[in-house]
Amino acid sequence: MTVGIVIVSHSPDVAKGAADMVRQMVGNEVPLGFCGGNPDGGLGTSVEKILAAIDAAWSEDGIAILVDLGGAETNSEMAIEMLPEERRQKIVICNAPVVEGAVMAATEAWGGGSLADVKRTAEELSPQ
Amino acid sequence: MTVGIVIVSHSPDVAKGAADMVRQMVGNEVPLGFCGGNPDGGLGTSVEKILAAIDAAWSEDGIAILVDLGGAETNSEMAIEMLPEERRQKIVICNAPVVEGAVMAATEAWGGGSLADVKRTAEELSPQ
Amino acid sequence: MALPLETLLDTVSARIISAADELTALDSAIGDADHGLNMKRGFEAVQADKAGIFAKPPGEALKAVGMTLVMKVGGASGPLYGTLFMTLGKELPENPSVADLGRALQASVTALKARGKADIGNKTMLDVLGPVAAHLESGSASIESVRALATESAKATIPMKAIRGRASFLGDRSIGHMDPGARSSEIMITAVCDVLEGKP
Amino acid sequence: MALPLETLLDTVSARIISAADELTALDSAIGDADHGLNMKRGFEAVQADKAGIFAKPPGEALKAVGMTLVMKVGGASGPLYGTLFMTLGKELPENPSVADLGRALQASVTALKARGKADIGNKTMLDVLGPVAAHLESGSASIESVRALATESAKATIPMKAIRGRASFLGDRSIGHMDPGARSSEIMITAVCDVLEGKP
Ligand SMILES: Nc1ncnc2c1ncn2[C@@H]1O[C@H](COP(=O)(O)OP(=O)(O)O)[C@@H](O)[C@H]1O
Ligand SMILES: Nc1ncnc2c1ncn2[C@@H]1O[C@H](COP(=O)(O)OP(=O)(O)O)[C@@H](O)[C@H]1O
Ligand SMILES: [Mg+2]
Ligand SMILES: [Mg+2]
Ligand SMILES: [Mg+2]
Ligand SMILES: [Mg+2]
Repeated sequence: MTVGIVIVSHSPDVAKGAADMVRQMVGNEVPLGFCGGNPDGGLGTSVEKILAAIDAAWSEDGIAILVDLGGAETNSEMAIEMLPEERRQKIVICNAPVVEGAVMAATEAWGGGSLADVKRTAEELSPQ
Repeated sequence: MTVGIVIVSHSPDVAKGAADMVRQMVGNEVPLGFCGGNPDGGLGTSVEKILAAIDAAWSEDGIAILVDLGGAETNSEMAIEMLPEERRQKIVICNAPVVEGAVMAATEAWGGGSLADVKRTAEELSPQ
Repeated sequence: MALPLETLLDTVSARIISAADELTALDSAIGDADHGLNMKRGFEAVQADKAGIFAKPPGEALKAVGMTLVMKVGGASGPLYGTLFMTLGKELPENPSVADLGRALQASVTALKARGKADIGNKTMLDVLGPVAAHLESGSASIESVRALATESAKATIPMKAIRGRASFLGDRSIGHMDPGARSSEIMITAVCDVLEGKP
Repeated sequence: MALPLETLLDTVSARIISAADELTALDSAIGDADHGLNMKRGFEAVQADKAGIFAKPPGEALKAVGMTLVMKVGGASGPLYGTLFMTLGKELPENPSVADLGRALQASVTALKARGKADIGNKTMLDVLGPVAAHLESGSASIESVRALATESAKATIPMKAIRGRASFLGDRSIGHMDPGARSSEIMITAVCDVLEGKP
């Protein structure tokens, strides 16, 4: 069992840096996708990029998405709704900070935690 | 009254991206410093870089530091202790996520909040 | 009435695109200074896609507009306005009465509330779209009254405290500024009124 | 006894630097795979700075070692070991007895607990440094017993659940692995024992 992790930030740099931190912690054993920036590359988020990141991290054990602020969440929800039902039900958005939550979630996923475990870990252990 | 904001991440990319997000929200009116990476530039933090970031963001109204994980906090505390007493007492480390907390803290600082207001805003409003 | 969809869309697009700086300035006061840029990106993409969009029947065309906004806007307003257009496309009958317009807009408002986890009074686009939908549904709406209500509702966001979106980070300091999304909604509704009145 | 500070520091540095891969591997299992890299960076900087460090009297030299570690390690272990050396520099008298060594190390452990907001039993370097300090203070310590205790204490972190540091993110899964900081502490203490026994 290895849940995949998706990082969605307004900033491409934040997304990349958080992904580096995840990789440092769990290596390549956890499926990971990340994206940041609006469709033009400026600060914002893009449904298309989010869909690609979900695809890159896809795991049948589920996907935990970490987002930063408002639009990242709304756009991630929109992206999820565009997926077929059998994928949709395997994706959760964590109510956790994007960087700290991604590291926590990935650590739990690496240890073999279920999607619910991964979400709970990100939401509980992250600094408030 | 404008409190300064300092962002300390293990990742130079996260620090830069979070700073971009802060700038997008509050422009150049809030003193801002940021750093990431160990003394060699790899993932980690550096007391020297933290001291430089505090210096860059210095405001007599105070400095709120946002950190990501463990070592970023320990190294920030160490950096603060190395400063003269009159600076030290004007610096707080927020118990808040680095990206979301930085945006929240900077927004409050921009609005003229005190150091205590800035810290409280970052800690209360940030997703948990 | 048969809706002149293409003219409506062209006018809405043109008005939003030329108001981009104003919308961005509003967002700069209480947000991240990108609402105009976002909306411009979205409606430019809609215009670029016009041939594909109007190859479809009206309902599908509206859904395609919504999908383009979802994919291109890049801010919270993308999924929100996208949901608005997609719901309109689903709900509007072929030759809608004013009451049909009201019902469809009301359905959009409901979908938008769910999408944004928001409600009327939160200082968002909902504070324009909600009252206008209710007014259309009431049966007593005229083009004049709709236009006036949209303008008045956008203005009414000025004293509100933001509860949703970036402006909510400002807390009480969000008071005293018009919500950028409320203003873009006002612009779109005004554009529709102007077209229906024959003055685009 | 007069401490052969320079030999001690050279041996500690050499042992840590040559154990870098092992320490990183331990950190890879329950952390971010950088403890060896961090410690190597720190002690290479100490070695590079040796002339400056040993131009100072012993207490100041130890403080300078601590400061170099603080500035160069780049991980949580930097301020922690930095605090250890700085406290030793402050607390150690000129020609310390074994009890003096114990008292100074105990003071370092206290400072380290405060710095890390940690305690004995959290699966950290404290689980080696704490017992060794207590044993030295007890008055019954021999080089042999100190060395054995350090090794045993590092091993005793294997069944512990991490409460502090990165390994705490793993929760129960941190059980079954030796703490990298406990191992680096064991290596340093063993190095000191070896030097004092005349076999560096
Ligand atoms: N959760 C929400 N519910 C309803 N409307 C919202 C919400 N978040 C933002 N809005 C609307 O979107 C507008 C901001 O859009 P925009 O600036 O394009 O996106 P972003 O906030 O992601 O930068 C706001 O002025 C508000 O009207
Ligand atoms: N809060 C703490 N209190 C005490 N020791 C700690 C703490 N955090 C980490 N450590 C020690 O530091 C070691 C990790 O050091 P290192 O890998 O160099 O730093 P980082 O954890 O920042 O990557 C751990 O194995 C543990 O012994
Ligand atoms: Mg905006
Ligand atoms: Mg935005
Ligand atoms: Mg480490
Ligand atoms: Mg590290």
